[in-house]
Formats: sequence, structure tokens, C-alpha cells
Amino acid sequence: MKAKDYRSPLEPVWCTGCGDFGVLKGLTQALADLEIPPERLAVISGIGCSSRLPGYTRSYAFNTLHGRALPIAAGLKLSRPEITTVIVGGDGDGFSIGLGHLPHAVRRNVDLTYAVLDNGIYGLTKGQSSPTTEIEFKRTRGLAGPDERPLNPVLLVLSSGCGFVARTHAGNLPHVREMLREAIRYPGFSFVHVLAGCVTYQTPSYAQEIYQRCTLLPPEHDRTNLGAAMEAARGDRFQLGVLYRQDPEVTPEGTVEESVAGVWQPRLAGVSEDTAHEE
Amino acid sequence: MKAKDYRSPLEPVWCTGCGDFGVLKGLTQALADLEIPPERLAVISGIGCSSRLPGYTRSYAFNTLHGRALPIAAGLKLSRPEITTVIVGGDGDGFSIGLGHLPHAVRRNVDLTYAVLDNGIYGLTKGQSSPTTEIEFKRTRGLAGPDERPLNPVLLVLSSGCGFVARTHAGNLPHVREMLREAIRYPGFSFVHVLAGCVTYQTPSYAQEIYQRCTLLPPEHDRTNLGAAMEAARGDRFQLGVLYRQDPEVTPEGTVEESVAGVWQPRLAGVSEDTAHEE
Amino acid sequence: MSATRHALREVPAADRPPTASPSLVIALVGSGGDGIALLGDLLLRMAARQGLYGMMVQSYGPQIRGGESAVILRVAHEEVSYEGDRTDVFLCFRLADLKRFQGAVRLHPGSVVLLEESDAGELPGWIGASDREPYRYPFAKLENGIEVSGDPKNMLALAILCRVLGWPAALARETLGHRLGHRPEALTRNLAAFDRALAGPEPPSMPIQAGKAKGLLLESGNEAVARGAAAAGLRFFAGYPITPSSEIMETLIEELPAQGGVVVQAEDEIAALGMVLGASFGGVPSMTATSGPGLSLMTEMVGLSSMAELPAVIVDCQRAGPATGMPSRTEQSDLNHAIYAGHGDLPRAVLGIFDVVHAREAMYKAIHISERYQLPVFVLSDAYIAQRRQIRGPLQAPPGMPQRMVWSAGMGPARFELSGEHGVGPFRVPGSPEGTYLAAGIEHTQEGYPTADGAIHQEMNQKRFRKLEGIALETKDWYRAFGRPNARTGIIAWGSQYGLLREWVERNPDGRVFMPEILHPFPIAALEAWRRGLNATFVVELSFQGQLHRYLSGLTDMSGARSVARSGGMPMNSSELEGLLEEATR
Amino acid sequence: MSATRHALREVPAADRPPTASPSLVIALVGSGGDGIALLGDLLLRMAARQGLYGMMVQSYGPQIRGGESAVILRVAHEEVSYEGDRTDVFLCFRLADLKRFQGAVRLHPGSVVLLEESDAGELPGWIGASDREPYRYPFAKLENGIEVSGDPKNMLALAILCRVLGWPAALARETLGHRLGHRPEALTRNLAAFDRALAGPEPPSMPIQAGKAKGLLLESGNEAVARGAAAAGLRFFAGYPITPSSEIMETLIEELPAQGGVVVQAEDEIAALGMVLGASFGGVPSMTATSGPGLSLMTEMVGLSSMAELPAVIVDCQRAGPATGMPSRTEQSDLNHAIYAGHGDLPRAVLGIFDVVHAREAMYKAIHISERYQLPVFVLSDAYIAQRRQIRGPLQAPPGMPQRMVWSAGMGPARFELSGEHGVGPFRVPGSPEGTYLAAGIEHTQEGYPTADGAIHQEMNQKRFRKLEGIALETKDWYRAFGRPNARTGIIAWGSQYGLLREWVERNPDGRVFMPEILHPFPIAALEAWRRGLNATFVVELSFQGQLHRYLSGLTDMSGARSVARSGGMPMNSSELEGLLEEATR
Ligand SMILES: Cc1ncc(C[n+]2csc(CCOP(=O)(O)OP(=O)(O)O)c2C)c(N)n1
Ligand SMILES: Cc1ncc(C[n+]2csc(CCOP(=O)(O)OP(=O)(O)O)c2C)c(N)n1
Ligand code: SF4
Ligand code: SF4
Ligand SMILES: [Mg+2]
Ligand SMILES: [Mg+2]
Repeated sequence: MKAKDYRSPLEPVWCTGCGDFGVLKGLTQALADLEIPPERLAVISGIGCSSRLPGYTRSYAFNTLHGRALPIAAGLKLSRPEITTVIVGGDGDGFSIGLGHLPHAVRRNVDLTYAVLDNGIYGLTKGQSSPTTEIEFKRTRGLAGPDERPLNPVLLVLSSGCGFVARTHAGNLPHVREMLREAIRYPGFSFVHVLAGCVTYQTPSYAQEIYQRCTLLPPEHDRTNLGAAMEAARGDRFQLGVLYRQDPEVTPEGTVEESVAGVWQPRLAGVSEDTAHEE
Repeated sequence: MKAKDYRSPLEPVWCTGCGDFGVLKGLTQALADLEIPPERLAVISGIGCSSRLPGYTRSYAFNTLHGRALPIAAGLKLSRPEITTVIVGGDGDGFSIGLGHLPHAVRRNVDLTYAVLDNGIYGLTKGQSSPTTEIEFKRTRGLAGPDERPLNPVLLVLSSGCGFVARTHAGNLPHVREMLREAIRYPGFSFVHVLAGCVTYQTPSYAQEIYQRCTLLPPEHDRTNLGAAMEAARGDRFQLGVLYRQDPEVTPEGTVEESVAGVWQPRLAGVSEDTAHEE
Repeated sequence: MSATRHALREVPAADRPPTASPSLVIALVGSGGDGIALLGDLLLRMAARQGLYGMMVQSYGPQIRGGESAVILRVAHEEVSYEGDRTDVFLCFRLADLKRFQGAVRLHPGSVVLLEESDAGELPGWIGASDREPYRYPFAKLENGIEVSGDPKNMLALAILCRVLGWPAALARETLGHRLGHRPEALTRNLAAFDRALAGPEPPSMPIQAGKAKGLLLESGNEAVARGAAAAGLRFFAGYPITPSSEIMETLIEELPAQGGVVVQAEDEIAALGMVLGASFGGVPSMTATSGPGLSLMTEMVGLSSMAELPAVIVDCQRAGPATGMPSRTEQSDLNHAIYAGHGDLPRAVLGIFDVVHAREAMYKAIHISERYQLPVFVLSDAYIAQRRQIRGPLQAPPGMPQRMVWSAGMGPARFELSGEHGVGPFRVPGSPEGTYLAAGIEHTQEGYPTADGAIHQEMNQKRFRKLEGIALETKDWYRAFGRPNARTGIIAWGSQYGLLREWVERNPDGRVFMPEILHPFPIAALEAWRRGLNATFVVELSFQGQLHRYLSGLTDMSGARSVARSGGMPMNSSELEGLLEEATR
Repeated sequence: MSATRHALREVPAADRPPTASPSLVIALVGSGGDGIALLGDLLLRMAARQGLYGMMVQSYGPQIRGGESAVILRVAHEEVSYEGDRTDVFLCFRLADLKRFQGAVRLHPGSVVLLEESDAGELPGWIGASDREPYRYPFAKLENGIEVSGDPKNMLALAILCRVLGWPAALARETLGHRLGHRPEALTRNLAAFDRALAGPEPPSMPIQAGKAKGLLLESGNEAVARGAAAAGLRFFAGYPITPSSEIMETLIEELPAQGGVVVQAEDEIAALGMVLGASFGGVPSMTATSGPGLSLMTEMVGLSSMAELPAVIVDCQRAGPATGMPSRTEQSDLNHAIYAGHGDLPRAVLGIFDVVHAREAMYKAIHISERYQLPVFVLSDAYIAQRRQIRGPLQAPPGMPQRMVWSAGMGPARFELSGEHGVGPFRVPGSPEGTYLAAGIEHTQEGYPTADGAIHQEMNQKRFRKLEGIALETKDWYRAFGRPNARTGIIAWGSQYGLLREWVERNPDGRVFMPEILHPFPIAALEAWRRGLNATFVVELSFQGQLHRYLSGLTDMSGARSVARSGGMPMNSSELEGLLEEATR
């Protein structure tokens, strides 16, 4: 199957020039590379411009509630482990209202891939600040509240114990494709931080600025070293690539093997005197 | 005023031997050291055994909802900056249901002190696992879900950019007192991780075990070095003391100066043709 | 009020309805350390082994551990789901604890009273209600006036109670073995104490004979909810601990994996219901369980379940609210929320549980409705049912497994086709070739694509609400009516009032009761038919606002029906009910 | 249906009620880039400067940017809060966009139609409804058939519209200067284009004269809510962005700090209301604003507000639900949630907003009620009001600031004293010596200490619900009734139906309307009195379930009252209303 076979009939309503187009393309390419049959694929999101992406894919797509994609995807994957499950969303969706679910998704280490399309702004609601909006920008826009420092999502995810952490830039299609492919391959929870500009509510030059601030990780970077990964994450430049990868001894436990047919088999639970008498 | 002057008439309902007693004592001592008038003090919590603490203090105490102490305290402090505001709660309250508020409270850097009484268990609801429960314990107790790795709250808070991070142990009263005193003094958001055993739902030996695993930070530890703090946080022993302290250039912005009287002054808003015509 | 002075067993044979059966009420009072709960549990297990029905309720003080603890136990020859309000056998380890039970424990001339020997001092007046001399036994071990740890008091009491009730010591030993088998040394210590007390002076007797029933089952309301759901095909559960519902998750942790199911403790209730919807999106029957605060948190997610047409069962063990309220106390005040909460217009169904026995049936029905109609179903239990342990008859296998209509390639209809019967279309389960579609909480076309067209929104609302018509049709008989059909005094109630009212009709020949199993959509036609011929109608509920009464007023003409409502706390008992009815009549 | 064929201004002088006034409806259609919104805004500002009232509504396609965009503008000599459903002046930059507006735009024989000159091709039939020849102008600049960027179309259109309306060009230039002053080069470019079009061929005319009103104010519903609250003493706001409410926060960011207030963008709606309760615990008048999804998320926190007796105002800009629904579309389906949501029994009040003018008054009343009775107050706005821009008369200073009864040392009563008037006790503001106490969502004694005693719970519920009696007493006249007092056809409605119904009574001499300002507790006695003498009663609302109708049925006998309800989307217009009323009568 080709990348385009992973696209639905729906035409994106994104603004021309929106970074999200690149991610949609990169994702469909990665899926084609991995030859995942669309009927075994689920793409799940919250709410936001970026969260419209699942509707543009040919998959069991679910455009859920603002900030709730992670638990919903976990429920699907835990009960249907044979379904490849990819989560996409925005920085507001994932790092503001949805932030509480992220470290837990990481701890739970269910085999999910989470790509956050971080444009440092609330796009869909027309340009309020997000947790990754930089203070200067916030100031110039006179956005609400005390001077919040921007969040460092990559550092946060590393600190939560995530086994696969990568960063890429929506303007660099081959890199997006590669990072998403690696992340989906990883047998555990994988996180991909995608820098994706908003041409409408960011300062026009923003996408350009961000691009300037990106560098590829140096070849000598040791992706198995958490300390090194944290160092890289804390640098003021956006380092692109796989910052950290810890190969899991065990694949996540506690998932059912049954197919859907399996879970439909009627059973009678807890009727034996003994179990019924147990406390 | 003496420590006991910060106690309310209410008798704690905690189990004999509960670590929370130590924190109550240490907190009242720290408050006495700082000579904070009770009427200028607010102690705010969520729900849990540990969250019962505010009711035992003589203060404007608020026992809020499970997991919601942080935003409620922030609302109070932002509108009433003259009120010293201390937040206490448990690991379930703060690191499970309430986790989403923590990095934002840190980013916002409102002048609050947050002490988490971490017993690695849900006490009030009778012993389910919490985000800091260790896997072995979880396994032996057969608790729900896939094999979640425990969370490292101190590392998480450091990664969110917290300017004051300390750890102490409820069994070490003078140390609890000192850490809380320092934290309350800090002009910004301060976090204190308090190890406090649950004698009822932890393995009986737990408090003891934990105590064994504690060491004081070495004198040469550089509390102004974030990297060093993260190293210390990642060590498998519990290092006690101030792991990190960054002296804030600015005290938090965006707070009102008015006294309560002030905010009651009637005003007419936005009536001039101009502002009314502005978009 | 006089009616209430008789407990069940003293109703004069004449006007005693056929279902009446001899029963005994046993009250046990002690402090946290005394093992009162274990003692009650052992007695209940012994009752079940002897073919007796019964139930047990417990109450604690505010302390997490320690503090006073009391157990009320009832054993009977027929199913009971009300613990009675007269005490036949009363055991108390500490005179000091007696005061608190003023009123809670009501003795009669024949009551047996068992007290600590060394407890000197004045007995409270109400003990005098019994004409029989209190039996005193040295439960506590004293060394020069100070109590020191000696024989486990609950084991001494077990022996004495066996003799009072005329129950075989052998059965007690066996049950004890069953319960403590995994801790041999504890078992020997306990058996030794038991035997010592058996040899003590003869206590007064208040016998109840073994029953005929076979294969009786003992479980709590929460256990029954968990097992009933598992038996109905539940294969995914996510929850977050909260009193009084936590044991539902804890029971499923023990039992569901063995049946190929998954149980997860989520980070909060929003995530719990989110995971449930994710599993349901995957085609798997799923549920969560919580109590008021968690229920309120789930509100937005319930809207998604209804809008994306994802089956989900939400069990709510009601406690006294609002906010944190009184977590360990029962109430029936989440009805409004279950029926009305959530922004926008969204169909959902609401069932109520009567008692531990009904819990399994209710769970089967809830999963059936949610799977068949692809919408959220609330099941309202409460602390009184959830925390109670009750003996029930053997289980029947369910009539067949709940089914979700499943789509397969070539079947045709789009996921959200308007035309489906009762607004339900075949469900596209991930994994089915050619079945890919977009599910969303955004209003959508039949294919699931986003729309902002008001005409489509109206059509979709019509489609989704047609489900309620289908459910109303299927559930028009989902209620219980009992008491004399031609009686002229009627009570409408729901949920855990069941046990109390079962006995009320036995004492009130002119009374009958209507209790809906499904609260929304409400079997209103049945209610209207049932009301014919009544002189007086009361709506009895544990809700300050009288939520059921107000809700029914919106559905039918309730003029003349009186609301008998109070806030939660302790469950209602017979004498209180009679009092409230009298008041309401005045 | 014939009644609706007349727009306001054609009502024959004979039966035209005194309030009737000449008005013009202008429809502007283009694509995102055309600056339609700015054009509409400039015209509205010019109207206000000329002493004319008016309003403007806008609609977009799904695209974030680009896509079709339309503006309907109405200017009139008296206050209007309904945009009318007949178009007097119709401007369209692109024939292709016309189709979408089939139905939305309804021309009459006198309508003026302005079209792109180069747009060849068949005009849709409905354009023929106008007897006047369409006026064509070269808005687009073409280079061999391809459109290239030329003069800003909206400026060309502004000039032509000035001439159609007979408005002074000088005023247009001044207004433009006011609007673009901060971007001088843009201003010159725009003025140049404006002047060029002024010189073009004479367009048909449809004049409206300047009015007499002075000091008129132009604002959106969200701006009015924000400013009304600030004027009523609001000093703390926390919110989370959501369509269609975000401009409330954005306006307060601009204006509240200057008044000594604080505005925070929270991480989510739970935190937003949490912060509000924290500030309110601090004694500071506080509020949040949201829409359906956020409202649902706040459910648990609302219970805390009610239980801990912390004043809080929650503004809900309703949109089409459930779940994410249709964010940009209006609906009135959050009423059930506002009245009933939340576990347990909890008092709260619910107000509804009629239009932009009423918004400020409603916010004053909401803050007053919440501060006086120390409970949560919902204010229900909707997308139709929130996003509309409306011209209003000068402001009056409020009657005095809302007051919270404040405790001070030696005053006596415990924080939650039962005996306070209407269940309200003096509020202990942090900072007051000797005032320390425990606030909690846990049920509590009068001092605020935790309790699990059912009797205290009952007393506390009584205390808290006495507030609703106090509110009902104070607000028994908080409604508007209009139309002929003795008319025999009555409509009950709420919220944004106001403008439409204001005009309905003008066209229907036998019609009258009842609209509550407060929905809970409902001014039911007033409604019952008002209903006397009606032959037909209709409850008109934008909710699929007819939530108001169902709610009223629980409060009073509504038999015979017909529900006229549909899902949200576009607001109702006159012709649709007449149609629905006719249907409901059949
Ligand atoms: C509970 C809830 N709160 C708020 C909203 C409104 N809302 C929709 S998307 C969004 C944020 C969008 O920002 P982001 O997640 O960064 O996505 P982007 O549009 O930037 O791609 C918000 C606040 C909502 N839909 N639901
Ligand atoms: C919304 C909500 N969910 C669940 C609960 C039940 N609950 C009360 S305390 C608690 C956790 C207690 O654990 P922790 O915060 O660690 O406090 P501890 O008792 O261990 O001191 C839970 C789950 C609740 N009160 N509210
Ligand atoms: S608003 Fe920004 S994020 Fe949204 S579609 Fe346009 S460019 Fe993309
Ligand atoms: S249960 Fe544990 S945490 Fe709670 S009071 Fe007892 S010892 Fe402390
Ligand atoms: Mg974004
Ligand atoms: Mg804990």
C-alpha cells in the first residue's frame, strides 16, 4: 500500500501553510513503510486543529474530547492489543488540559505512539497561549495570568520514564516519517515531539524562527543514556532525532490475547461457593 | 506564638503511628519559627488521610476536593497575596488525580508551598496502589492494571522548572521543620516531598524500610545546579535536604495589591466610547 | 407507630402474610481491635452453610483504624434485604461503647444481652427493655485492673453465640478453618480460645433452626455488581478507588483476568471512563464504577459515549453528597445527575439496584441495554447495598449473552445510518476489513464526518433519541409491584428502600409498593395503571429535595402524591418510615 | 405564514405598534480574504456614530481561515436584537458563493442587489424576488481572466454602500481612521480605494436617516458579559479558552487589571473554577466563563462551591451539544445541566441572558445573587448572543455594588451557623483576626468540622436550601412579559429568543410572551398569573428535548402547553417560528 492509501476522502480544513499537513503526510508514509493494514490501525486524537488529523486517515479513527486521547487509546490497546494505535494532538490538548494523563500513560507503558504537534499556541480557538508558548510572545500578545514559564515537554516525558523519546520538525518530511516509523515500531509507549508552526496565530516568522533553532542530534549522542538525553532536552536549541531509547525487557503486561470474538464468549463468573465466599 | 498555638481544637483521626502526625508537628513548628499570624495563614488540601491536616491547624483552612488543592490555592494567593498559603496532600491526591495541575502550578510560580505526604499508597480508601507504589508491592498486593513503573515526583517537579525542591522524612522531625520553614520562606512555588509511612496499609516494615533508604544530601551537593539536583533525584536512595534552589529574580507577577476592602470598591468598566468601540 | 413495635417474627399468625418467616437480629458492638467484623462474617457464613438466609451491615467511627465498630446481623428462613430494627441478641465488649448505640439497638422483653463481666457501672436504661438477666463473660483479660491482650474476644464470643443460637460448634470450627486456613498458627490460637469459651457457664438461649435451602451464596453488593457484570460478558473495567465502590474494582481484579478480561486502575475517573470508551470503541463490553465525586467528574465523557454511540456502563454507589459529603453514608441523591447531567441533549438510560440479589440481574440488564442500544447506562447502587453482605439463593445462568449488533464487510449501512431500527446501526469493530470510519464527539454525518449543519444535527438527535423509545418499549415491565393489589395506600420508591418496603407491606395489609428497576426512561404507563384505586400515594426516598418525586411530576400528574424524603445518613428503618408516613398524612 | 412575509418596516401604519421603527437589513457575502467582517464592523460603527441602533451576526465555513464568510447587519431607529429575515441590501463578491445562501437571504421587490461586474453566468432564481436591476461593479481586478490582488474589495464596497444608504463619506473616512489609525500605510491604501469607488456610477438608493440617540455603544455579547461583571465588582477571573466564550476572558485580560483585578488562563476548566473558588474563599468576587464541554467538566467543583458556601459565577455560552457538538452553532440545551447536574442535593441559581444589552444587567444580578447568598450562580448565554455585535444605549451606573455579608471579630456566629436569615451567615475573610475556620466539601458542623451524622446533614441541607427560598422571594419579578396584556396566544421562552419574540408580538396583536430572567428558582407564581386568559400556550426553545417545557412540567400544570422545540444550529427566524407554531397547533 502507498501513503495515499492511508488517506480518507475528507479534505483537510487546515490553513494553507499549516505545519499539520507535513505530519499527515509523514504519518501516512510511515504507515506505508510499516505495511500496517488500515483495518488494524487506530488513529486517535483530542480536539484542536492538529486533532483533526485522524479524520484524514483511513483507519479506525476517533476524534475524542479535548485532552482525553491518551486514556481512550490506552483502553483500546489494552483490550485489543492487535490494533496498532497512534495518538496525535496539539500542545494545548496534550500539555495543558491533558497533561495529567501523560506521565501515567508513560508509567503504564502500553504499546502506544503519541505524536504531539506543538505549535506553541491554541490554533483552533484562535491564538491563546499554550503551555509551550514562550514568555516574550505571551507578553507581546498580553495573554492571561502571571508570567508562566514554558513547559519542556520532552524533559517532562523523559522524567516520567518514557522508553522512547524523539523530536522532529514538520518542515522536514523525511525526518518526520523516520521518527514516526521508529516510534510506532517501538514495543511500548513512545513519544514524538513534532514542532509544527501555526501560520495564522503565531507571528508570521515563527515557523522560520523555530526552524532556525533546530539542529540534528550529534552522531555521538548516546540514545541509551538517560542523563545525556536530559542534557539534550535541556539545551536551548531544539535537538532533532531519537533522544532516548530504552529497549524494554518485557512487553507491557496485563493485556488480553483474545480477539474480539474471544471477548464475546459468554462465561459465568464467581459462582462457585468458594470464590463467592472469599472476601 | 508556640507550635501548639497553630493547632485547632480538632483531634486527629489518624492511626497511631501514622507518619502524618510528624508533618503536622513539623509544620506547626515551622510556622511558629516564622511567626506567621494564624489569620494571615491558609492551609489547603485535597482529600485523603494526609489531606485532613488543615483541619488540625489554626488557620483559614480549606479541605477541598480530591486532587484540586493546587488551583484553589493559586486562586487564593493570586487575589490575596498577603495570605501565606501552604498546601498539603497525599501521593494519590497530588500525583494521580491531581498530577495535571502540578507542572502548571510550577510554571505559574505563584508563591505557594506544596508539601506532599507520600506514603506510596491510598490510605483513606484502604490500600490501593498510588503512582509512587513500587512494582513489587503492587504485585504482591495484586493491584490493578499493567505493570506501572512508579513515578519520580521530585524529578518531575524539577523538570517542570520548580525553583525550590526539597525532600524530607516524617520520622525526622527537626528536618521536616527545617525543610518546611525554608520552603515557606522561598518567594515562589516551593515543593517538599515528605516520605511518610502508612502503618495500616503498607507492609508493617515499610516505614522502617523507607527510613533505611534515606540519606542526607552530601554537604558538597550544589543546590543551585539543576543537573546535580536531577542526578540526586534519580539516585535509588532517597536523598534528604534541599535538592534545588534557584533564587528568583522576580517575584511572581499578576497579583493584586489591594486588600479585601480594595477589591470591593465599585467601579464602572469599559464605558468610554473608545474602549467600548475597540475590538 | 405501634405497628413497628413488632419485628417480623412477632406478627400475630393471623395477619401474617405467607412470606413471613422467623428471623433473628444480632447486634455486635466493640472497638476496632475486637474483630467484630470477622465475628459477624463468621456467623453469616455459618448461617449460609445451614441453609439460612440473612444479611449484615457494619458501621465504623471516623477513625481509619480503631474507634467504635458495630455490626448488625440478621439471619432468617427466607431472603431478607432489611436488617430489621429490633435486636434479639445483643453483644457488647465495652460498656463505654453502649451510649453511641442508644436508639440504634432496640431490645424487646425476650432479647438476650451479652456483656463484659468486669464492666461494672450503671447500665443504660434501654437495656432494661429486656426482661432477661444480662449474661456476663470475662472477654477481656485484666492484670491489676488494666486490660492486657489475652484470648481473641471475637472467638470467645463466637463460642457463646453458637450456644445461644444452638448452632453446632463443629460448623464453627470448619468455617473458621475455611476463613483462616492460610494462617495455621492464627487458626490454632483462635480455635483454642473458641473451645475455652464453649466450656464456660451456660448462656441464655435464642435458637434458630437450620433451613432447607441449598447452595446459598454470600456476597456483598459490590461483589455482586462485579460478578454480575462479568457473568454478562464484561471484559474491560477501569476505575479509580472511591468509597463505597472500591470493592467492585477489587473484586474484578481478582476475578476478571481469569475470564480473559482486563482491569485497570486509572489515574482519575475521567481517565477511567475514557479507557472504558476506548475499549468499547474496540468492541469490548466495558464498564466503570464510582461514587458521587467521580460521577460528577465523568460528566463530559458520558456525553462522548452518547454522541459517539459507544456502549458504556457506569455504576454509581451513591453516598451522601454533595461534594465530598459523607463518604461512608448512604443517600439516593444522584438521580437528578444521572438523568439530566451533561451539556446538550443526550440519551442515556438509568437503572436502580434493589439489593444484593438484584444486583446481578441489574448488571446483566445494564450491559444488555448499553450493548444493544449503544449508549451510556447508569446503574445506581448506594452505600447501603454496596457495603452490605447478604446471603442469596443459587445463581441461574443468564438467558444468553448481551449482544452488540456487529458490522461486517458488504453489510452496507454507514456507521451512523439514520434509518436503523430504534436508531441503532451495526457497530464497526476495529479489525473488520473495509470497516474503517471516523468516530467523534463532534456532530457528524452518517459516515461520521464533522458537520455544522443544523438540519443534520436535528436528524442525528432524532436518531439518537429513538433509542429511548426502543428502550421504553422493551422495559415497560421493568419494575416490581408488591403488596395486596387492591390496597389503598401506595408507596413509590426505588433502589435500596426495597428490603424495608418488602416488610412494610407485610405489616400493612392495606399497603402496596411500586419500585422501578429502570428510572429513565421511566415505566410511566405501568405506574399510572398501578396508581388506580389508591387513596394515598407516597414517594419515599433518601434525598433532601425528593428528586424522584420531582422527576415524576414532570412525567405524569403527581398532584396528591406526597413526598416522603430526607437526607442520607443511616438507612430508614420501619419505625422511622411509619413516623414519616404519619407526618406526611397530617 | 403570510404574516412573516412582511419585515418590520412594511407593517401597515394602522396596526403597527408604537415601538415599530424603520430598519434596514444588509447582507454581505464573500470569501475569507475579502474583509467582509471588517466591512460589516465599519458600517455598524458608522450607524452608532449616526445615532442608529443595530446589530450584526457573522457566519464562517469550517475552515479556520479562508472559506466563505457572510455578515448580516441590521440598522434601525430603535434597539433591535434580532437581525431580521428579509434583506434590503444584498452585496456579493462572487456568484459562486450565492448558492450557499439560498434561503438565508430573502429579497423583496424593493431590495438592492450589488454584484461583481465580471461575474457572468446565470443568477439564481431567488435574486428575481427583487424588481430592481442588480448593480454591478468591478470589485475584482482581472488580468486576462485571472483575478489578481487589486483594491481592497471591502473598501470599494464601503464607498458604494455609503451612497446606497445616503451616509456621509466623511464619517466613513473618520471611522476608517479610528479603526486603522495604528497602521498608517494600510489606512492610505484603503482610503484611496474608497475614494475611487465613490467616483463610480451611481448605485440604486435605499436610504436610512441618522437617528437622534446619543452616546450609543457598540459591543459583542461576550464583551458585555465581561464588562458587566467588572462593573459589578468582579475582581478575579480564571478561564480556559473555548468557542464561543473565549472573548470574555480576552476582554477581561484587556480591562480587569486596570481595575485592580486578576485574570488567569488556567490549564483546564476544573482548575479555572477551582481558582475562582480559591479567590472567593479569599473574599474576592470571582467568576469563570466557558461553554458546554467545560461546563460539564466543572460539575464536581460546582458542588464544592455550593457545599463550602463559596460565591461563584459561571457563565456558559451555550453551543450545540452534546460532547464537542457544533462549537460555532447556537443552542439552548444546557438548561437541564445547569439546574440538575452534580451528585447530591445542592442549591444553585440559574440566570438567562436575553441579548447584548441585557448581558450587563444579568451579570450584575448574577454577582449580586452569588455574593449575597454565597452559592454558585450559572449565567446562560449562547453563541447567538456571545458572537453578535450590537449597538446599545448609554450605560447607567449600577444601583450600588453587590455585597457579601462579612464577618468580623466579636460578631459571634460560627461560619455555618444554622440560624442565619435565608440560611446565609457572615463570611469569614482570610486576614480577619480570630476568624480562622475550616471550609470543606465534607459535610460539616456549624464550625466547619467534618461529620458523618445524618441529622446534621439534614439540618445543613435545610440551611443551604433556605437560600433558594430567599432568592425566589427576591426574584419573583425577574422576568419580562410583553405583547398585549389580554392577548390569547402566549409564548414562554428564554434567553436569545428575546429579539425574535419582541418582533413577533409586534406582528401578532393577539400574542404575548413570558421570558424568565431567572430560570432556577423559577418565578413560577408570576408565570401562573400571566397564563390566565390564554387560549394557546407554546414553549419555544432551541433544544431537541424541549428542556424548558419538561422542567416547567415539574413545577406547574403544563397540560395544554405545546412544546415548540428543535435542535440548535442557526437561530430561529420569524418565518420558521410562524411555521413551527402552525405545526404545533395542527
Ligand atoms: C473541555 C474543553 N475545553 C476547551 C475546548 C476548546 N478547545 C478546542 S481545541 C483547544 C486548544 C487547541 O490547541 P492545541 O491543542 O494546541 O491544538 P491546535 O489547534 O493548536 O493544533 C481548545 C481550548 C474544548 N473543545 N473542550
Ligand atoms: C473525585 C474523587 N475520586 C476519588 C475519591 C476517593 N479518594 C479519597 S482519598 C483518595 C486517595 C487517598 O490517597 P492519598 O492522596 O495518597 O492520601 P492518603 O490517604 O494516602 O494520605 C481517594 C481515591 C474522592 N474523594 N474524590
Ligand atoms: S490556525 Fe494554525 S494550527 Fe490551525 S490550521 Fe491554521 S495554521 Fe494550522
Ligand atoms: S490509614 Fe495509613 S495514612 Fe491513613 S491514617 Fe492510617 S496510617 Fe495514616
Ligand atoms: Mg497548538
Ligand atoms: Mg498516600
